[in-house]
Amino acid sequence: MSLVMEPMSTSAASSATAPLVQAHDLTRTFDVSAPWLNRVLERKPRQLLHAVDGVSFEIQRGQTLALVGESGCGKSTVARLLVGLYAPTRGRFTFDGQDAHAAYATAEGRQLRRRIQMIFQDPYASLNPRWRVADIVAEPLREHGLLRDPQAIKDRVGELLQSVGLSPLDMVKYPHQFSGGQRQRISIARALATHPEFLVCDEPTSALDVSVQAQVLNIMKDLQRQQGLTYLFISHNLAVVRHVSDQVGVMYLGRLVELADKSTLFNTPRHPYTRMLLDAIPKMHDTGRARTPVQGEVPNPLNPPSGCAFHPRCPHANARCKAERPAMQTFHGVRVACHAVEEGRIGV
Amino acid sequence: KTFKWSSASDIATWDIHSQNNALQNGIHAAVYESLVYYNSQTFKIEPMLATSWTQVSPTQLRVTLRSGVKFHDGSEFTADDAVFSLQRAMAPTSNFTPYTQGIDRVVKVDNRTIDIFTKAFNPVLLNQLTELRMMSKAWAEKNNSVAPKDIKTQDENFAHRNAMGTGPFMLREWQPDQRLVLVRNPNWWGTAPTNVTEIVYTPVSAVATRMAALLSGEVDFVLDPSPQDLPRIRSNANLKVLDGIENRTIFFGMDQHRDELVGSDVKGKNPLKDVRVRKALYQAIDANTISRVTMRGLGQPTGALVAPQVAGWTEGVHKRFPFDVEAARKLLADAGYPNGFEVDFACPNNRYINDEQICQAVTAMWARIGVRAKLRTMPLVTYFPMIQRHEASIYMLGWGVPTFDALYSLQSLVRTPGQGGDGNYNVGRYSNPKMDALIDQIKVEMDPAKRTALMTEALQLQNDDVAHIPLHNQVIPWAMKRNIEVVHRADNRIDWRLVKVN
Amino acid sequence: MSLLQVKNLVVEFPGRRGTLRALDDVSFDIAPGEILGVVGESGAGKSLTGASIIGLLEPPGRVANGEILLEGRRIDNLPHEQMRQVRGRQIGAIFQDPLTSLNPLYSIGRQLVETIMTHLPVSRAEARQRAIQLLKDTGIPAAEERIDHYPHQFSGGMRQRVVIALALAAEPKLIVADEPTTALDVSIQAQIITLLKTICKERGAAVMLITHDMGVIAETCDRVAVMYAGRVAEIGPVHEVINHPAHPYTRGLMSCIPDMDVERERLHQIDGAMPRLNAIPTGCAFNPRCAHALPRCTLDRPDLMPAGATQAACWLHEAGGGAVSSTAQPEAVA
Amino acid sequence: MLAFILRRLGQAVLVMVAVAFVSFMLFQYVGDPVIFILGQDATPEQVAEMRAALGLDQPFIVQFWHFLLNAMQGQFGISLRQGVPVSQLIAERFPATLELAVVAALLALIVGIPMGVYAALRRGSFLSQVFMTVSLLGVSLPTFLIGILLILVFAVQLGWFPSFGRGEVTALGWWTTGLLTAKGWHHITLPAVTLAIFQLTLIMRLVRAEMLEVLRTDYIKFARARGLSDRAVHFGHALKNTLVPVMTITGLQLGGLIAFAIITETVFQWPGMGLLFIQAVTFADIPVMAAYLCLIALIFVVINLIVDLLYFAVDPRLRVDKAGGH
Amino acid sequence: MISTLKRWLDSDVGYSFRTSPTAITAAVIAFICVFCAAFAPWVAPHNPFDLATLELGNARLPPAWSADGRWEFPLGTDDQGRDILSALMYGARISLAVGVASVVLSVLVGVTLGLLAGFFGGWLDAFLMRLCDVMLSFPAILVALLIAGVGRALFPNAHETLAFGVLILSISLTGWVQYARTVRGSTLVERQKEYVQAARVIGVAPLRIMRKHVLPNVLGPVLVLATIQVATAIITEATLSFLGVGAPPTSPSLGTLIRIGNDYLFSGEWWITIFPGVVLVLIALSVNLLGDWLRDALNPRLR
Ligand SMILES: Nc1ncnc2c1ncn2[C@@H]1O[C@H](COP(=O)(O)OP(=O)(O)OP(=O)(O)O)[C@@H](O)[C@H]1O
Ligand SMILES: Nc1ncnc2c1ncn2[C@@H]1O[C@H](COP(=O)(O)OP(=O)(O)OP(=O)(O)O)[C@@H](O)[C@H]1O
Ligand SMILES: [Mg+2]
Ligand SMILES: [Mg+2]
Ligand code: NI
Repeated sequence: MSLVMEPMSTSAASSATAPLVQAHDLTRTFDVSAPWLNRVLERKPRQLLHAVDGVSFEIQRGQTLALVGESGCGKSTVARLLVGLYAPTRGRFTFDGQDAHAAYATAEGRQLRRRIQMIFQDPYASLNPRWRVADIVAEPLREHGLLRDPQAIKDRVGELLQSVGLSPLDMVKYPHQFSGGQRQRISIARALATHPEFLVCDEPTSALDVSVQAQVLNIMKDLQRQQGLTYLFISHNLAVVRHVSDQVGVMYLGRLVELADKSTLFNTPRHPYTRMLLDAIPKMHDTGRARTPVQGEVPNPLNPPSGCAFHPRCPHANARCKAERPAMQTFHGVRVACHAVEEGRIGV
Repeated sequence: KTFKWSSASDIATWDIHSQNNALQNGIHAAVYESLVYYNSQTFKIEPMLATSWTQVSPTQLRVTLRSGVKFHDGSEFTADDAVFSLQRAMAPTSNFTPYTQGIDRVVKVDNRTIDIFTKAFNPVLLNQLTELRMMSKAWAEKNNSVAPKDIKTQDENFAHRNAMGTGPFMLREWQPDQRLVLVRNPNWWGTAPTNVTEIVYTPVSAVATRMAALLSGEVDFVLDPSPQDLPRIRSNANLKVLDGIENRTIFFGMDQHRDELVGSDVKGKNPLKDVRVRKALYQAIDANTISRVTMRGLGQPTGALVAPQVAGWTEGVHKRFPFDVEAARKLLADAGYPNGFEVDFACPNNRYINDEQICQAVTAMWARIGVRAKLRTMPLVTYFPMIQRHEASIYMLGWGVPTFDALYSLQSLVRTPGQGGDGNYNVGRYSNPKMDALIDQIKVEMDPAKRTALMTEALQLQNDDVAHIPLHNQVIPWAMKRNIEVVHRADNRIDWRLVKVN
Repeated sequence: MSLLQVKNLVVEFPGRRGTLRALDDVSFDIAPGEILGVVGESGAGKSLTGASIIGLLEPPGRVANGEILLEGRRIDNLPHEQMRQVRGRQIGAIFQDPLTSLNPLYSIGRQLVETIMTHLPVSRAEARQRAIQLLKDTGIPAAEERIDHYPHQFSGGMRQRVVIALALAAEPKLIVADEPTTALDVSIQAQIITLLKTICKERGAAVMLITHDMGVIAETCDRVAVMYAGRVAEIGPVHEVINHPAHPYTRGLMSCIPDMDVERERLHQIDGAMPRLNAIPTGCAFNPRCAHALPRCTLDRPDLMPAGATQAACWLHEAGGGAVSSTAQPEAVA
Repeated sequence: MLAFILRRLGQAVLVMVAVAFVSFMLFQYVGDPVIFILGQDATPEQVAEMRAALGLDQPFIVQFWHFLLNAMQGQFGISLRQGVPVSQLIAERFPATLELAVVAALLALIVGIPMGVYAALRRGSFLSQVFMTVSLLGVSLPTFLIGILLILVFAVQLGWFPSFGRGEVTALGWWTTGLLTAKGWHHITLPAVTLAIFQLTLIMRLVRAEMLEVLRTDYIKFARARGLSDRAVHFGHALKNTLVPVMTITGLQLGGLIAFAIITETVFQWPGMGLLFIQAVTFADIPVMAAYLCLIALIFVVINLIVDLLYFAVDPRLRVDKAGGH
Repeated sequence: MISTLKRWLDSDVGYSFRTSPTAITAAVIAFICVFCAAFAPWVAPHNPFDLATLELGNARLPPAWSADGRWEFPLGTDDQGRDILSALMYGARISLAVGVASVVLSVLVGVTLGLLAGFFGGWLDAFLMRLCDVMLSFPAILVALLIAGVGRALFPNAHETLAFGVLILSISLTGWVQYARTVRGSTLVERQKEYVQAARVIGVAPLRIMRKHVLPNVLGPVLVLATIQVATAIITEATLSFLGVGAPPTSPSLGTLIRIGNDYLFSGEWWITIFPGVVLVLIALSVNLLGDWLRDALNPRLR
C-alpha cells in the first residue's frame, strides 16, 4: 500500500489544496423522444433518458478511481463526459481548477485535450484500421504540434512503443496485424504521447485473456508510478478493480450509490447493491461453490423505479425507499446513498 | 381488305382546324374533304366538293358545290356547311390562318353556290382551298364544336375526338399514340379504285421498330422508312419501295446581314456577305456524291430553290454550278480567305431525310477548301426558334411548296423581311432591292404566263446572287409490302381513294 | 464410455503463403454430464475446437486430420444433411454474443418453435408449449407473454438465456458454449452460469465451456483443458489444474489472475507473446517464454503425458523426469 | 405511424414544388412548341401572337407561379400538343407505364433474387460465375440496343412476339389493362424483359453481396448450429435479413423503372407516360413535362414511403415503441 | 516503376489479382481499350475527326476480310467514310474521358456532401437528403436536355467543349446522389466508431477528422461503385447521344457510333452496328469485372 501512495505524496505538495479531477453533479440526459409530430399526434410526452444523473467525485493527482456497476448504468457516459465527447446537461467538471467543458469549447481546449486522454473499451475499434501504427501514435504529437521534425516524431513514437513493451519495429504495421493485447498497448501508447496527466480508461482489458491482461495492468501501474498519472478506471472485473484502484465508485442506473476507499469498499461494503455485486464474484479457489447472483431484473433506464432506483431488487427496501430518493451521505469516510444505511438498518 | 400502315408520330387531334400539321392534314383528308384537291397523278387542281369555280372579279371567286354529297350521318352537304367550314377555318382559335390569310369573307349565294371574297387578288387561292376541309354545320352545332378546339383552354370539343365528314372513310376508333381505325364509307359520293375497307394506323416513333414491324409483317406500309434500310427492302422479295420527288427543296442559308459573324475567326467583317465566298461554298459541295452515298438516291440535286412541280421552275434555274474544289479555292482566295475561315453551322437532326449526315458530309467537303464549319445539330423544337432568332451563321432549311407556286418560296425566303409574310424565313436576311421589286411585281401580276416568267427571273436572280445554296429536292421513299398499290404524291400524302391491297 | 472424443484433431487454413495450422493434434474427451472448461491464450484455438465439433468451421478452414466421435460415431466426416441432424439434436451450441446470435427479424418464439419442430416430431402447438416451458426453465418470467417478443426487446442477460433455451430445445447431449458470458457483467454472468449448471445437472447434458474467466471455470467445471498455440497444454480435474498446475504455461496463467484476496503491487505476468501461427517454434511451442525450458524443449514436441493428477504436454513431466518436475515446480500458487 | 406518413407527405409536397420550380427554370431552353401548332409557314407576327396567348413569353417565374396556382386547384394545364388537360392525358397513360414497370419489377425480383441467392451460396461455382458474367451484359448494353436486339430476334426473325404496342386492352372503369388477355401478355413480354434486365442484374448482385454478408453473421451460424434445414437457413433467415437493403434499392429502382421506361417505351411504342414525356420533349410541350416531372417526384416519394413502411413490416426493431421497453 | 509493380503484385490485393484469371483477363482488355483510346492519334490508322481527310466515296465499306473490303479500313467504314477502327479508338477516347470525368465529378460532389451530411447530421443532413430526392426525380436524360438548353443559351458559340461539359455535368448531376447516400450511410456508422471519437479526444478538428479518418474508411464501397459507374456513365452517354444531346456529330463518341449503328441494324451493313456495340460491351464488362474483383479483394473476410 505504501508503495502505491508514494508517487502521490510526492506530488501532494503541488496539489495539496485541490484534487486534480473534480466532477460536481455531472448529469447527462439523452433525448430519445419520438419526433415532434409524432409526439403531438400521439400525445406522448418527451422521453428523456438520464444516463448519468448527478454524479460527483474527486480524484487526487496520481490516484486511481475505479467505476463499477451493471451494464448500462452510465459508466462509459461518465468517461465520455470527462473527455468532452458529450457536453454535460448539468453539473461541472473541473480539471486542475479549470472548468474543462468551458475550455473544450475554446482555443485553449487543445491544451486541455493534451492533458486529458482516454483509452477506449475496444482497442481494435479505437484504432483507425487504415493507418499505420506510426501514424496512429504520432497523431497527437502532430495535432498538438509538440514535434514537427519527422525524425524526431519517429524517435518519440519508437520510445513510446518501447515504453508499453512493443518494438519500434512494429511501427510500420497496421492494427490488424497485432493481437488484442498489443493493440491495447498501442492505444495506451497513443494516449501517453502527449504526456497527459489524466487518463480515462474504459474497460481496457475486458477482451483480453488473463495473461495479456496482466501485462496491460502492469504497464499502467508502472506508468502511474513513474509519471504520476491519474486514472479513471472502468471495469466489470472486480478483481482487476481491486488490483488497480485507490478508490472505488459503484454506480447504479446513472447514479453513484457508493464511493469509498478500495479496502473499505471491498472489506465492508455498505450499499446493498455493492454487497450483491461482491457476492456475485466467482471465487477462484473454491471450485464448485455456487454464488449468489444479484436478484431481480435490470430496470428500464427510461422508466426508472421511483425513490431509490434499486428498491425493487433490494432485500432491505421499505416504503421510504420506494418513495424517497436517498442522497449521498458520508459515513465513516464512505459516501453512500441508501436509506437503510442511513437509518442503520444495515450493519457494517 | 385492311390496310395497316405506320409512321413516326400520331395526329394530335381530329379537329380539322386546330393544328396545321402535314401528316395530320393528310389523314384528315380521308374523312373530311375539301372543295378542290390536287390530282394525285398530275398535281393539277381538280374538283372535289366543288364542281366548278369562276373568278368573278379579282377579289371574288364563285364556287359551285357538288350535289348529292352526304355526310357520314346521312345529312346533305350544302352551301351552309361550306360557308360554315371556311369561316371556322378563319376563326380566332383556328390555326389555319396561313391558308385563310387572303380571304376576306365567304358568302352563301344559294344552296349550291358560295362566293369567296379576298382582300386583294390572290393567285393561290385555289391552292389554299385544297387544305380547307368541310365539316357539317349542323353536326358541329349539335356537338358544341362550332369553334375549332382552342389548344389554350381546357374545354375539349366533340370534334377533337370524333370526326364526321363527307370523305371515303369514316372514323371508327382512335386511341392516341396507339391505334387509329378508319372504315370505308359505303355511301360516298364518288367512285374510287380502292378495295380497302379498313385502314389501321399505328404510330411507331422509333424508326428501327417501325422497320421491324414492316419486316415482321405487322404493318403493310411505312410512310417514313429509315433511308439506311432501303437497299435491303428493295432487295427483299416481299417488300418494295416507292420513291417520289417531294416538292421540298433542301438548301443552306447564310447570314448576310451581320457585320461580323458570331463564332467566326474572321473579325470585323462578314465573309458570307461576299458573293465569291458563297459561291465557293456552293462549288465545294459535291451534290451528286451526297445524293448517291449519303442519300442513297433520295435526293435530286438541284440548283433551284423550288422543285420541278412548282410554277416558275425551269431547266435553266435547275442547273447547278459545277462541283469544282479548285474553283472554290480560287474564289475564296480572291475574296481574301486563302486559308479559309471558321464559321458556325447549324442543322436539325430530326427534320429532313438524313439531315445530320448531309451536314456532316458538307462539313467535310468545306474542310477541303479550308472552311472550318463548326457543326451543331439539334432537334427541330430547338432548331427552328434558334434560326429564327438569327443565331446560326449557316443553317440548313427545307422548303416545301404546298401551293405549287414559286411565289410562296420567293416571298418567304428571298424577299427582304417585312410585312405580311415577306421574308419570314429569310433568316439569313439576304436583301436585294431588285429581288424585292420583282417579288412585289409577281404578287400583283394577273397574267399567268407573265407571272411565271417573272418567277423564273427571280429564281435565277437568287441563283446568281447565291442567296442560298440549294442542295437537292428531297425524294421521299415509301416502303411497303409488294401487294400494296399506292400513288406517290409530291406532298408525301397517301391518296386514300387510290390505295389497293392485292 | 465418453460422450465426445476428439482424437488428434488438426485444423488448417490453406492460405496464400502456405497453410496455417491453427489446431495441431488436439485430443480430449468429455463424459456424459461432465462440464469441461477450456481456457487459454487469445488465439490459442479454443473457438476453432468448438467450431470443429459442431462442424461449422468457416471455409477455408478445414479439418485436416483426426477424428471427432460422438457416442462412438464419427461425426467429422458426416455428409452435410446428416451432420445437420446432429447439430441441435445431439450437440447444442451457445455463442459469445447474445444479441448477434438471434435473428432480429423473428420473435424468439418462432425461432424456438422452428428449432423444436426441425428435430422433434411434434405439432406446432406442442412445440410452442415446449418453447414456453424452456423459457420458464431458463428463468424468463412471464414466458407465455414474452415468447412473442423480438430479441431486441430483451436485455442482454435475458437474450443469453434465450440462446441457451434454443441450444437446449432439442435436448442435446452435448452443449458447446463459446464464451457465453464475456459480454455480460458479473451479476448477469452469475445468473447464466448458475442456469447452465442446473440445466446440466437436471438433464444430464455434457458441456464444453470456453471462457477467459478462471473464476467461472473454477466454479463450474469438472475438468479443464488449457490450450496454447493450437495444442492442449494441460488437461485435468479443475481443482488440480487451478491449484497444482503442471504445465509451466498453466502455472503462468494462474499466477496472472488478479486475486480478490491478495494485494499485490504488480501482477505476475508471462513475458513475451504467443507465437504467430506461421512462426511456431520447433519443439514445445511455449519454450521461448518458459523459464524451465530444457534443451529438449526446443527440439521435440511434447505430447500430453501424466503429470500428477493431470496430464500435461511438457517434458518436465516425462516419466522419470518427475524429479525435475518437482524441483522445477516453483513458487506454485496457493 | 400516421405522423410519419403525414411528415413524408409534407416533404413530398416540398420536393414536388422544388422539382416544378427547377423544371420551369429550365423549360425556357427546351424549345418552342409554336412551330408545331402553326406549322412552318406561319409569319413571325402569328408566332409572337401565339406565344403570347400561351403565356410562353413571360418570365419563368411568372409561368411557374401560374402553374403552382393551377396545380393547387388540381389543374396541371393543357397539353400544347394535344389540347387536352394534362391530368387526363397522364391518367390515360399511367396504367400502361405502371403495368409495364410492375411486370418488369416482378420479373426482375422473381428471377434476380433466386439467382443472387444461388450465386452467394455457391460462390465460385461455374454456374454462379456464369450468372455473374452474363448478367453484366444487362448493365453493359444500353437499353435501346437491348430492346432493338430483342425485337430483331424475337419479333422479326422468330416472329414469336409482336414488335410494338400494347395489344388489346380491357377497360376497368378508367383503368385500362392489357394483362387480362393473352394478347396483352404477348405484347408486354419484350418491353418488360428489356426493362427488367438492368434491374435483374442489379438485384441479383445486390442480393448476392448482402447474402454474403448475412451468411457470415452469428445468427446464421447459430441457426446452422441449431440444425435447421438449409432451406430454412437460407430463405427463412438469411434472405429475410438481406431484404432491408434490397428493398431500399429496389424501391428506388422502381422509381427508376418508370424513368428508364422512357427509352423502352419509345423503342416498343408502349403507350405510357414515358412515351408521352419523350413526345412532350420533342414538342416542347411544357405543361406535360412539368406535370410528368412532378408526378415522378411524387412517385419517388411515395415509393420511398412505402419502402419505409415495409421496413416496419419486415424489421421488428423499427416497430419498437421507444418508450415501451419491457 | 517495375519495382513498384512488383511490390504491388506481392501485396495481398496484388496476390488475389495474380490468382484470378477473370481479373487478369478483364485488366488486359481494359488496358487495351484504355491504351488505344488514350493514344488514338498515334495508334489509329486514320484520324476520323479530321474532316478534310474523309472521302464520302469510301462510305459504308465492309470490313477488310469481306469481298468488297479494303485493308486500308480493317473494320470497314461508316456512313461518312470514317474508318470504323479509328473512329472506335477516337470515340472511346471521348467516351472514356466523359465516363471517367463524370464519375470523378460525381464522386467528388457525392462524397463531399455525403460526408458532410453524415458527419454533421441535423438540418444539413435533412436538407441534403431532400436535395437527393429532388435530384432523383430528374432522369439523367432530362437533366441533359435541360442543361444542354441552358448551356446553349448561355454560350451559343461554344459547341464541342460545351457538349462535353453538358455530358459530364448531366451525368454527374444525377450520379452524385448515390455516392452521397452511400457515403452518408457509412459515415453515420463510422462516426460512431471509437477511432473517430479517439481522434476527437486527441483534439483533431472536425473537418480534419472527416478528411483523414472517416473518408478513407467510407471510400471502399465508393471505389467499387465508381468502377461500375464508369461503365454506366458510358452507357448513359450513349443513351444521351441516342437522344441527340451527346457529342457533336463530327467527332462521334462511342455512344454516338452506337446510335449511328442503331440505324443500320436491318440494313445489312452490320459492321457499323456490331463493332461499336462490342467495344462498349468489352469496356463495360472489363470494368465491371474489375470492380467485382476489387470488391472481393478489398474485403478482408473474403481474402
Ligand atoms: N448517445 C446515446 N443516446 C441515447 N442513449 C444513450 C447514448 N449513450 C448511452 N445511452 C444510454 O445511456 C445509458 C448508459 O450507457 P453507458 O454506455 O454509459 O453504460 P455503461 O455503464 O458503460 O455500460 P456497459 O458496461 O455495457 O459499457 C444506457 O442506457 C444507454 O442506452
Ligand atoms: N479464417 C481464418 N484464417 C486464418 N487464421 C484463422 C482464421 N480463423 C482463426 N484463425 C486463427 O486460428 C487461431 C485460433 O483461433 P480461435 O478463434 O480458435 O482462437 P480462440 O482461442 O478462440 O481465441 P479468443 O480467446 O481470442 O477467442 C488464431 O490464431 C487465429 O489467428
Ligand atoms: Mg461502457
Ligand atoms: Mg474465441
Ligand atoms: Ni490446493
